[in-house]
Amino acid sequence: MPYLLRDLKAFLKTLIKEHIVIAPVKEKNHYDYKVLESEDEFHLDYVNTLYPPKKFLLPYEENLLLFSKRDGEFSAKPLLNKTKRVLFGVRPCDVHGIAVMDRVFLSGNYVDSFYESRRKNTIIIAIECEKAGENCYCESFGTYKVESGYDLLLTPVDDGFIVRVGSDEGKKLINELFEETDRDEHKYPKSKTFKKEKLAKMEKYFHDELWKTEAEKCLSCAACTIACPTCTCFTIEDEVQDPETGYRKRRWASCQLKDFTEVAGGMTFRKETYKKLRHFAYHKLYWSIKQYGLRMCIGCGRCIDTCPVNINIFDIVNRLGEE
Amino acid sequence: MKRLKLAVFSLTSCDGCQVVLLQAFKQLLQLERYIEISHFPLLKDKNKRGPFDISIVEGSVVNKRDIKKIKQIRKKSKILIALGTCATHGGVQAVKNFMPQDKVVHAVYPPGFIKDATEVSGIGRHVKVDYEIWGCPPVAEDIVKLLKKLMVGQKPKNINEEPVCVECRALGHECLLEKGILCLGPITHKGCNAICISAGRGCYGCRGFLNEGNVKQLLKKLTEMGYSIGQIEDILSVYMSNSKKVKRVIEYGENY
Amino acid sequence: MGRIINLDHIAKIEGHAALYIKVDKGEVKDVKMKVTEGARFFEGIVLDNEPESVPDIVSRICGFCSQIHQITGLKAIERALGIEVSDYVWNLREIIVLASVIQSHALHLLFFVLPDYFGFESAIAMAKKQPDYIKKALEIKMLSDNICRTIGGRAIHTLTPRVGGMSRFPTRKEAKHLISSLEKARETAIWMAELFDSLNYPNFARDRLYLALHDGKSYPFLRGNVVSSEGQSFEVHEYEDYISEALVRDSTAKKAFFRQKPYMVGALARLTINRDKISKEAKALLSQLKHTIPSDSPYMNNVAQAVENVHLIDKCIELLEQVDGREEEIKKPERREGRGIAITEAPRGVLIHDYAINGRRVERARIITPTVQNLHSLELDIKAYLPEILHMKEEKIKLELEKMIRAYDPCISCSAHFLKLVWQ
Amino acid sequence: MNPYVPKAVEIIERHRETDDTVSYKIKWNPKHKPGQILEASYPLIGEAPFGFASFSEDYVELLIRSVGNVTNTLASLKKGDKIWVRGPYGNGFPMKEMEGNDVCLIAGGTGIVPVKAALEYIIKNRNRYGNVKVFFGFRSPKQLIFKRYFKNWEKDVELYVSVDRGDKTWKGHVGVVTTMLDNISFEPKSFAIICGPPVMIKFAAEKMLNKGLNESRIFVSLERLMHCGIGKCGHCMVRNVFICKDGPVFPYSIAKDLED
Ligand SMILES: Cc1cc2nc3c(=O)[nH]c(=O)nc-3n(C[C@H](O)[C@H](O)[C@H](O)COP(=O)(O)OP(=O)(O)OC[C@H]3O[C@@H](n4cnc5c(N)ncnc54)[C@H](O)[C@@H]3O)c2cc1C
Ligand code: SF4
Ligand code: SF4
Ligand code: SF4
Repeated sequence: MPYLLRDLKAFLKTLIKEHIVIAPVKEKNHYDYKVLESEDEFHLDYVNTLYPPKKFLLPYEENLLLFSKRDGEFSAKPLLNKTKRVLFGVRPCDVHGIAVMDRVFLSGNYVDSFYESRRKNTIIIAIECEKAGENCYCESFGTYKVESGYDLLLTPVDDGFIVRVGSDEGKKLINELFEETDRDEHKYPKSKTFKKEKLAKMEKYFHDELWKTEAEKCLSCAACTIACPTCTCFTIEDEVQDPETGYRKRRWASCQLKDFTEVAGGMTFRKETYKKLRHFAYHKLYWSIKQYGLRMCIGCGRCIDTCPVNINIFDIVNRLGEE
Repeated sequence: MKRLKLAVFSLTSCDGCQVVLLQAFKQLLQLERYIEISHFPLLKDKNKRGPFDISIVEGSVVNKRDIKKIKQIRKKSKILIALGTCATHGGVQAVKNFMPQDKVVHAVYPPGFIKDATEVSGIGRHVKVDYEIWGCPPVAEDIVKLLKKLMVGQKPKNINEEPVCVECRALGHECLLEKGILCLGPITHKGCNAICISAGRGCYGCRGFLNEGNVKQLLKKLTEMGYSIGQIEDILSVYMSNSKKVKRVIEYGENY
Repeated sequence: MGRIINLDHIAKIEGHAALYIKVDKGEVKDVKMKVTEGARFFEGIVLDNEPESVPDIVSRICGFCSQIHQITGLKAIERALGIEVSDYVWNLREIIVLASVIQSHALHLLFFVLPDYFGFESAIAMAKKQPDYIKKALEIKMLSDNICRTIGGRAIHTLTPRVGGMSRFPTRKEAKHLISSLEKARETAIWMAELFDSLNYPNFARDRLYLALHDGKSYPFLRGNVVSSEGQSFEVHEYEDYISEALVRDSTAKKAFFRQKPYMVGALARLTINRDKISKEAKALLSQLKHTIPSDSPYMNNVAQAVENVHLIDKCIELLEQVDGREEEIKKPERREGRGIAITEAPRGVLIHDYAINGRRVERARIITPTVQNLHSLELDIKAYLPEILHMKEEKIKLELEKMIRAYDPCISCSAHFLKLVWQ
Repeated sequence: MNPYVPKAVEIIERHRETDDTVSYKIKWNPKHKPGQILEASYPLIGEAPFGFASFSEDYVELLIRSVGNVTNTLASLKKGDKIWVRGPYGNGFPMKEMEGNDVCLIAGGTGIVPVKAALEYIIKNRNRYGNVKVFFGFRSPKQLIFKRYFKNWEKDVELYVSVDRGDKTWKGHVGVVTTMLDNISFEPKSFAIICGPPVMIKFAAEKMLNKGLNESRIFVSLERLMHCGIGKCGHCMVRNVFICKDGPVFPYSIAKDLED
């Protein structure tokens, strides 16, 4: 049974009292996820944030293991982050983005304990969009709509928000500010779409010249992979405190950068820019279906928004085979 | 564990890198048990002559005396670290390479006064360098981190061989290029934590040219944004005049 | 029998310098302070550049006082381009400069000077026996780093001061934070002043001329006219009529004269000329010290630096109190040609930047640094002092000469150092 | 179980194999298959992927070639020291599928690592396999790895060893490893395992195809830069496969199309 929440501010206030709440906050010209100090910092007027909330589940740099020597022997202690947090105001596409991260880190034979620990301690409160952004492609993949992956889902309506509960954790947050309702409204704004037939046949266009011509523009700045909510590659490295202690840590890596596939003698498997760009596009849109049974792209358009030279993989895919 | 002998040398520079070493003074003292500072003229009267396990060299090569000196240092050092953009790329003074020599010199000294000046370059032009720490000035933590790694026998890779954009984006900044502000982030080594962008201005390349950098496209982007080739050249030449790709831009301008 | 005292490299100063002394039959024949630093041609490399990038380039003249070079360059360029920035912007720039002076003094005094007087070979050696001194020096250094970082974006070679304004403005919260750490540092600064007052300095004095900025209202670093201790004064644009430079053979630095006379600049000169303008606390402190200023002893520069720091902390707090978090647009130049001269006080004394700009280009540049101005006076002091110490052992002479050189806090930018005395 | 936490195990034997390689026998007995990989590390230095160089229930053998940071330190350990391991990872060779058939094993240089594991498996279960031919190629007689085992292996399988460049002491075949294949015929139903540098894999595989082997019966083991070993870090991804997780062993039918 859904609820009606009339006073969002009041709800945020109670949340902030008890949790670390992370929500989109206005910077000069854009929104970014930040820890809220007061409910007044939150305004519902964002289409989406420039960068996704992924850094709260997979930080840019993270210590994994602590090595310390005692009696001449090292021991390795995993450093799990168990801080309870609320991600507030997450857009439906980003809920899908987190679902992709879950698939990468939590499925298969091995569960990534560090991600798992952060994820388990994160409550997700999603809010549906009233309008789509200029580069939103959620229509293509239906990611404007979420059915799971949230603890609470809010739909903005004239007199407040229709709230749906997605988990027991979410249920616990329901308090006297919520009143039961049987209204079942959703907000699903229209956005751009891919050409479905191109997407389905991407394999055929692997050698299309378009990859080369488009990649000429690429600055190899990695902005696209950093802005992508489903780019989760990382590099592991050991850092030294002193000869007896140190950390094994990981840091974001990007397939757009040179050292991603570089091995002995300076040999780089994926050296050419067009191969890197192509790898990004195919991984997000095509190969991931075989890997995880889903498309890694959630259509948020961030790679387009952030690319300083306006490379647009959606547009490229739409144009494949046409020149 | 054997204590490593550390030396700090300076060629021609502003000495800012040594100021950075002073920022790390506390951490260096904490490493006393493992690393002995045996040569550091800025701080010490009694400086050993070597050999050294690790030598940190800051400053660029500007004359024959510097060349001789860096060769001597290399001979007596097991590991040689080039510290700061002067030592890695030549620093701001390398702009001189791209100007009529007479004009530059005579702006300061009368003809014939300076005799042994050579092309300005980083030390890597003359000797093999084991590690480079970029930055004008470099970041104190980078030095300490590297020393700690070397101390336990790591042969670390340089993790900063990536563009400034990586850190800039990870910090959540909006790209300045989108706002029409000139920024050399895409072709500059990261590691500064994008402090210029955090300080509200574009990167001016003080950490040196990133070899993978696509100068040609950045140039195109900047001209589309309304900057003239001359303006872009000016800013490129300050820190990047010693890299081949940028040299071509400076030499050929629009016809690049 | 003549002998040559040859200090090939002088350690614990900022830069490469050597000292050559010729003595004949107990008489000092020649004293030459030689700068062996490689030439970097700053006045040449800024030529043909965009005026806007000049401050960032000249900042690299010196890593110890990058801030003042940058801001002096900025001021001169803004003058040339007809840009007037607000007082608020100037306040922020001044905070950066003052913080850098505090740091420069603290480092010089505790890292370079104090080991000499405590009989340590270096600050590293001293840190082991007297960790407290080094801790306090680092405290002050960190404070100054923090101020430059918060207001300037980076501790050295600051980023926010741009031609026409500042690229980022500090928030009120940031300012408050800095004020509280400055309040805490005042005590350390007073302790330092008392410490340097308590040292036994060599008994040497020589009549000298001091030069510093003076505006009659404040203890100026960024504005005012240049005034001498003998009462002459000139305005910024007249500097060429009063100050002249000469080249020194085998040296990449030049020597300066004030109307044919050697002179001294720096903390001691500033305090001599503006001592009635220092903060209340600093005044009270100064009146309690056993050493007095004005003084004809170059060693008093050490004491003057320490006293200045107390004043500078107070002044920084005063300026930071005015930070309200406002932001201003960067101003565009009114014109694209002109000449701009700026005279400021660097940590080591009077600094002159002078540019002529035409269109997008710098056409002519001239920079006169404090060390260049002090060099002549230093040589004269050595010449006068040497006969008094010639009877001493080599090691001792060496140390005494170095103490004197360090009192001047010369900033040269140098390299390998070992002190060598050659007797003939 | 946190998959990133390594386990310290003791080095019980150390052999210097060549100038730049050493081999260790370590006290570790995880259930594993030939062709699988592991991550070995040293605290404060770093971690790197290696192949299982043995097939035994009592110990694991490792071969380490010093090329950089991790491998330099690992190669400098002594008997009795600890080495940090986690795994096994990856798929390994389809040893069961090959049963009842002739097998041809081809390795170049350090590619011998997984091949040796497969060979030891076969010898342990010798009666389940037909004719087994083994081809090893090394750059020079000084570069021979695991030489001390050769005599024993010859008792059970046909072993051919060649060097690219011989010297006075060398009496065997000279030439790249694939040249040894020329005059030998293979049952078309045979299986082949190929390990080595990318070029060598390509040539050897083509030769075996020419000899009539089916491309789905030729197995190659691939190497890529990898960090986690468990399909999370992304470095070793080529097309839709992770070399660490879906490989490192691939039938040539798939491997040949793994274009970046
Ligand atoms: C599936 C697999 C199995 C392997 N099995 C063995 C083995 O049994 N024995 C053995 O000695 N080596 C093996 N390797 C190679 C070994 O992992 C690398 O030599 C090692 O990672 C280098 O790490 P390093 O820190 O010593 O080198 P670094 O200091 O990181 O780098 C030195 C050079 O080696 C390159 N390099 C880094 N990682 C690799 C890599 N994975 N492969 C190739 N070059 C790399 C670097 O790019 C650099 O040029 C295997 C690699 C893979 C992927
Ligand atoms: S953001 Fe654009 S320029 Fe940067 S790497 Fe991605 S596609 Fe290339
Ligand atoms: S171009 Fe500059 S502003 Fe844009 S992402 Fe790169 S570093 Fe940041
Ligand atoms: S952003 Fe660029 S100029 Fe600024 S500090 Fe970093 S590398 Fe230097």
